[in-house]
Amino acid sequence: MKFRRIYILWGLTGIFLLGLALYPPLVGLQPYWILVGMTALFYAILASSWSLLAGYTGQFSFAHMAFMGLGTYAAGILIRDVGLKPWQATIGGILITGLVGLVIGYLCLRMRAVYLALFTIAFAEIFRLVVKAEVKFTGGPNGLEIPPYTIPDALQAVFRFFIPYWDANPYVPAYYFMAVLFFVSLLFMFMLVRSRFGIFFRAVREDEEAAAALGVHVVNTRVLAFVVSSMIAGFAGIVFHHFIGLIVPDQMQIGRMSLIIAMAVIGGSQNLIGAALGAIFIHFSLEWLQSIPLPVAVLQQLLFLEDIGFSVDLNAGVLRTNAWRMVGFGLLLMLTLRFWQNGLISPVLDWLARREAAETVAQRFQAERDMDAIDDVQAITNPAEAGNPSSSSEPAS
Amino acid sequence: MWPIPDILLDINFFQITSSYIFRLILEGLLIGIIYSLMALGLTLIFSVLNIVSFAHGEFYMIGGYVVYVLLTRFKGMPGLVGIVVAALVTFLIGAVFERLFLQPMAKGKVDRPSEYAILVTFGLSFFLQFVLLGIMGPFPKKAPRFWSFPPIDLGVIRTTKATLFLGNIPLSGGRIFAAIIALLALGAMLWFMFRTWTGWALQAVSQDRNAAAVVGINPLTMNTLAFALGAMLAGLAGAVLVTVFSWVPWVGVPASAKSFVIIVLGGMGSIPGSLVGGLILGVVESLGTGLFPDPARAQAYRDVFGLIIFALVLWLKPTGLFGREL
Amino acid sequence: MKRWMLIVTVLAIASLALVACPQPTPQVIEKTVVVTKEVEKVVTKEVEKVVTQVVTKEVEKIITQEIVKTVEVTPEKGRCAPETFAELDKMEKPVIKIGVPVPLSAPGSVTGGQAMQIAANIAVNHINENGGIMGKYPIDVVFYDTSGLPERGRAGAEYLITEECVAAIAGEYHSAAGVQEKEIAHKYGVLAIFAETWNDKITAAQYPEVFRIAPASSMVAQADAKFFSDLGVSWVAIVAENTDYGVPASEATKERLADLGIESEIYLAEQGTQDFSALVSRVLQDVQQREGKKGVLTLITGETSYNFEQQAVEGGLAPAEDLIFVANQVAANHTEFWANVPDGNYMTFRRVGVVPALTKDNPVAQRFIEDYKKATKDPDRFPESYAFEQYDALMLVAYAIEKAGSLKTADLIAALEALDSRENGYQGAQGVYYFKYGVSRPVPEGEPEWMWHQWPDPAILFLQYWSDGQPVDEACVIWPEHYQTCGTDYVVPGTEPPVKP
Amino acid sequence: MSQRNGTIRLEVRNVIKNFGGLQALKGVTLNIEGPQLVGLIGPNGAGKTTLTNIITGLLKPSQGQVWFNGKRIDTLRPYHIARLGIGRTFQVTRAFRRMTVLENMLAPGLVKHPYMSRKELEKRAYEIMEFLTIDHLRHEMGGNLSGGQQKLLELARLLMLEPDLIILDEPFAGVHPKLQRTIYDYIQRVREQGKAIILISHDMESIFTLSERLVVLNFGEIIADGPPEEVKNDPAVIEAYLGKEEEDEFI
Repeated sequence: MKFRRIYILWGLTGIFLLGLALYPPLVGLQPYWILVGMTALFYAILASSWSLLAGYTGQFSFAHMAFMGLGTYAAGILIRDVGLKPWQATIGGILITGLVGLVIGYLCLRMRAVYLALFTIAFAEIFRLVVKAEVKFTGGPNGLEIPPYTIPDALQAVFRFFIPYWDANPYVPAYYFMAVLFFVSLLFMFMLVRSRFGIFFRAVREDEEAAAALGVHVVNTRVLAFVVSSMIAGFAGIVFHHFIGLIVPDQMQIGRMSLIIAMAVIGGSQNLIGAALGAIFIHFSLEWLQSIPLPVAVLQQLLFLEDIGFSVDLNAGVLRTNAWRMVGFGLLLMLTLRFWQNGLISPVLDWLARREAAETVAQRFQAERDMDAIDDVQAITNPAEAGNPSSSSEPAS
Repeated sequence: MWPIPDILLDINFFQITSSYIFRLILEGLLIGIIYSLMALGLTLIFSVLNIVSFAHGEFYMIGGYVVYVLLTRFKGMPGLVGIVVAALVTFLIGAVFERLFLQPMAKGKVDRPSEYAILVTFGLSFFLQFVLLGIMGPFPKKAPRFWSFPPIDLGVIRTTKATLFLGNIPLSGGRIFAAIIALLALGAMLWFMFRTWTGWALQAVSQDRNAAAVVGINPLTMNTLAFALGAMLAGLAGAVLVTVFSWVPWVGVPASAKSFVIIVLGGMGSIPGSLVGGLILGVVESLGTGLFPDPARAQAYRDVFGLIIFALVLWLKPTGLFGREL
Repeated sequence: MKRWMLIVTVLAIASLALVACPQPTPQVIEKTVVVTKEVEKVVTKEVEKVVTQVVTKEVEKIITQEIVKTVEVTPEKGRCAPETFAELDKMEKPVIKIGVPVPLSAPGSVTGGQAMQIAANIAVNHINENGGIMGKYPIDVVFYDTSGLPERGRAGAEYLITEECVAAIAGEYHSAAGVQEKEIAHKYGVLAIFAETWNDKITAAQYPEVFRIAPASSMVAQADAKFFSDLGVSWVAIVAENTDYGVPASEATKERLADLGIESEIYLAEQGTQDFSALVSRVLQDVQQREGKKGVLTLITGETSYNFEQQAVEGGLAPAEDLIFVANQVAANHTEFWANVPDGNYMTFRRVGVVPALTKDNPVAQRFIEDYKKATKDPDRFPESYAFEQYDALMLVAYAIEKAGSLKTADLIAALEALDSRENGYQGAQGVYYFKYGVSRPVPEGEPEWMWHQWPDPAILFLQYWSDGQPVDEACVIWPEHYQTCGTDYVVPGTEPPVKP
Repeated sequence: MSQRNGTIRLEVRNVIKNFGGLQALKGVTLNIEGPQLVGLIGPNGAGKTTLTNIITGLLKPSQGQVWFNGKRIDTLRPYHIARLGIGRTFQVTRAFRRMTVLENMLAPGLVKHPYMSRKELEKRAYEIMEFLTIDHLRHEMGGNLSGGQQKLLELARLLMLEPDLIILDEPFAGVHPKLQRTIYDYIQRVREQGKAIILISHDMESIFTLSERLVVLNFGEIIADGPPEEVKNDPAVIEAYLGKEEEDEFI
């Protein structure tokens, strides 16, 4: 059997999933790193669902974090004021997010990319400011408490049986919950983009009028993408904050949103998995880069960096990067945009996943040469009908 | 004809001018002029390059920091020098960024230019914010004032160091100064746009790139010029406001949001639109805050008033007040 | 394509949500957990741990009450700090690590975080200059950037305790993060001294590990209300920032003002607001409609408050004869204040924490102030209250370890609780620290819950400038009466106080 | 390919379109019934593309109505009209640039047959691609194709929609002659399937040979309508159009 690159991809996927499952024991069940892993997965869901919206349908929404917050606030308020159970509120919150997504999606229909970006920024800011101002209803800047999920004892026992370190610390269940959510939502989005809607999404992204002329329901397609991605963001937000216990409006700042966008863009916003991996990679590197361990001798040479905002910690032997780690990250974002528009991770995935690798531009030229050869034959047999071969490579204007 | 309602006959003009509403409107107009200056830059960029710069607020922020650094490093430096330097610095940064990151777009080296433009300017804003956070630190900075009123007392008009009292209405000195500078800059800009060859060239490019290229205007140069000028106007607004407000690396975020509101309200790419839009936004914010029923939330909703107008205009009349057909 | 696959996924998600949490949850978030076996176990454990002379009935009742309030019942495994000095000696580098969670990036107050970082480093130098605790164990602080976000606070405390193996936590600026950190500290049984978190909840939870040397917000609100009441103000405009600090503080103040028969109105502003002109007009309008003496209270922190104060002065709100304008305590930064607020004379401001005049006889404070000015390279910068508190929090931890001669949390708590009155207190830079109530002396009925492990004496002073460009050292302390430095309360605009300090 | 049974009937009733002060169409009435190939010609700016856009719903007429198979369509959205059976190509090719050729083909295919198995659809797509000689490019991105290949792709995509009426806007413009042959074949084949075609072209030779009926549009009005030979000799047409042909070629 012929070896194909896609096998590497499958292998890597397997390793990744295994790593995801074994992550808690791999990091020694350290609650901190499990929490970091869980947060990374949360961002991964957000980044990939944003890429569903921006990368697949070309709708640049800056309100993704706002939808995340909307779902969480809705769930929190349903629990507090309506008295729903957390799981009921989860479903309620997702539905409310979907409903608002539907309305916003319809409002934004006719808007081109830039207008949509501006409109969603406005929506996100209005929502955040209103949440912040309506202290009585939303808890204002103090945030809203979201009570944790309770897992029934029977189910606990089952998990305890299958996962030996289930009880090691309270973040392990939360981590697994998030990992399952990550996997399920990614699978769902993956199947969505492999379905006919995925093709419609991209057709609409490429050319709305042409897609409409081919019978693609542009309105429904765009709104569908908007609603689905908002609902996934809401779902992720609700589950995550059920474990964290509190949501504050500052989570929905445009600055947090730009982090999600940067994650998706660096990973590759036209590829769900690329965006998700980008988010995981960046979240971990931001944690790691907080302090870089260096030999003291080197650190003593770097003391001048303190003047521009680094802190050199000679006792601990680390260089704390403070704001500068974000600068590097911003630079990476801009360079990625300029030179690798498909992101850094998704081209690798595309390369691995390419079904019939031989069919590339090179083959196209080969095909054209073949055609020219046919032409030549015909030119001999029927000179009047054949075209001029020299013009064959010129594209039409 | 309709009979004149009694209420109109009862108008006491002195009462009006010293009334609460009038004061709010006056304050709104004063700050609106500065908003206009910022929005004019964004309009210029949009009309020539056909992109919205999401990094506009960061040029505003840098303009302020330049003045702050100059005035604190060199004590006794005239404030106007600081403002000129700030304008030059932001002009240069704008030009360099345009050359490096936006020109490939104009040359067609980038797929999907509209998406690229959104993301790359957004990336620039992200980048500049953190660079300035690294260099200047997160502590809010406030530049020393370089402007005090001479003591005047003419009855109707009197001054203290920082305030001009117009009848009963106190007007902030810093703002009056900022508004004067903004008006001068606006005038200079309009003169430049409508009375010089380069200005005509910019307008030509904004109306038809190809036609402009045919008559010997280099659209790429005009792109750079427009972006740099736009950045400079934002920098100028920052430079005049740094003495009024306090400066942090993310000070540009609400400022750029306001510019978005204005250019959409006035119509994307319309110069009169950005002027009128700025004034309208200033007044709406002022009146909204002053008249919102619940005082506890009035100021908290200040930015919301503008944003709601913004959302409504985008939704109902995306061409804005003076916009050209899309 | 395969629609059934989509349907299966949707069902899977739905069933996941259904299966995972079908148990009814208590509707009330207040934790009224029924005492179970496990809890009882802890009761005994707690009693063993705490060194008490007499275990009275009352103590037992309180402990039970405390347990009922907590959710986590057993201290989790995961804490990795050495428990004894013997363990410490075995380590390659015998260093006692102390965790300092502070906000160092937005949305947290980076201003506060960085000042606290500087203060913490000074404290480390002071403790380590003679070899460290007990002369041979230097301390090392580990900072963690919490961004002021609860989730980061939680992660930070987890990280510090389980990864960095800190023996204690001292710091935090934001209550939102602090409220989470206290949970984690309690979970692992690690001593936590909170420096600048005012939220009542922090000590009201009555965790044995949690101490606070900042005022509780209720204490500050009380002082504000008393101040206005003593000056005969009949109506107060409370201008508060819309944050976890401003909102509860403004509401608490309004309540306490109402108790004293003073009407008030709250005006909230987004933190980082630049333009207050319309709000100033509005306040002025409301002020002009009222008779008698009025007050304006600024509950906005940092530079944003300068913006408000500058614009209030420019907008003609202050100075006025019948209006007492209380600025934020950053007004104590006198050079900046006068640069930013021209015509700002007759402005009063509240200062939580000491003023230069009150530190003159305190060598600890003098030394700290000097080093702080050096570290910030700003000879005019008097340390902010949170810098003082951060410094003292670390010094207190060091003191507790030294006094207890142990690294066990229970011993540290006992050592701190031994500071039971001002006479027995610990002399810090800010004042004499002591804790009236705690595990050994439960909070009696009638006292607020948050008095648990709470330093009762943070100085809450009101000062007033009276002339242009005045240094803060020359400003009069006008309230409370026993601290007055000019022998007068409010200095009426246009006059000078009878006695200059 | 399914053969169409029943009638095809497009009626454009007195359509007027104003752009600001400019009147692009001044009351155009046009009936197309049954399978036939109608050539639509006219000098630049005559309103051909405007008319096309109105029929396919991209523009709304200022006045007048469009009916298709007994249904009024000028009020409908473009996707709806496409689903009723009117397909079109664009003057400037509009392939989906970041989708593979196969995916380009699947988009209309999935519109027409949402629940058909992917395999079956791909089979159909391959057939069409093979006929249009682009099957070897099926996994190539649309944007990587040459101009002519993109034209073919557009035509192929159109067939996947299985429309009854096809509007071809300048299918020959800028296409390599050997590809033109393919397009000829395509048109012939579509005609054999019993579909109606509106062919807009500047290529006089091909339009005269292909069309059964020729409609000439000038300044927003139909100035001639009939068999090609008749129209060719119509003095008004010669005056308005053919007389200036050389200039047009120039542009």
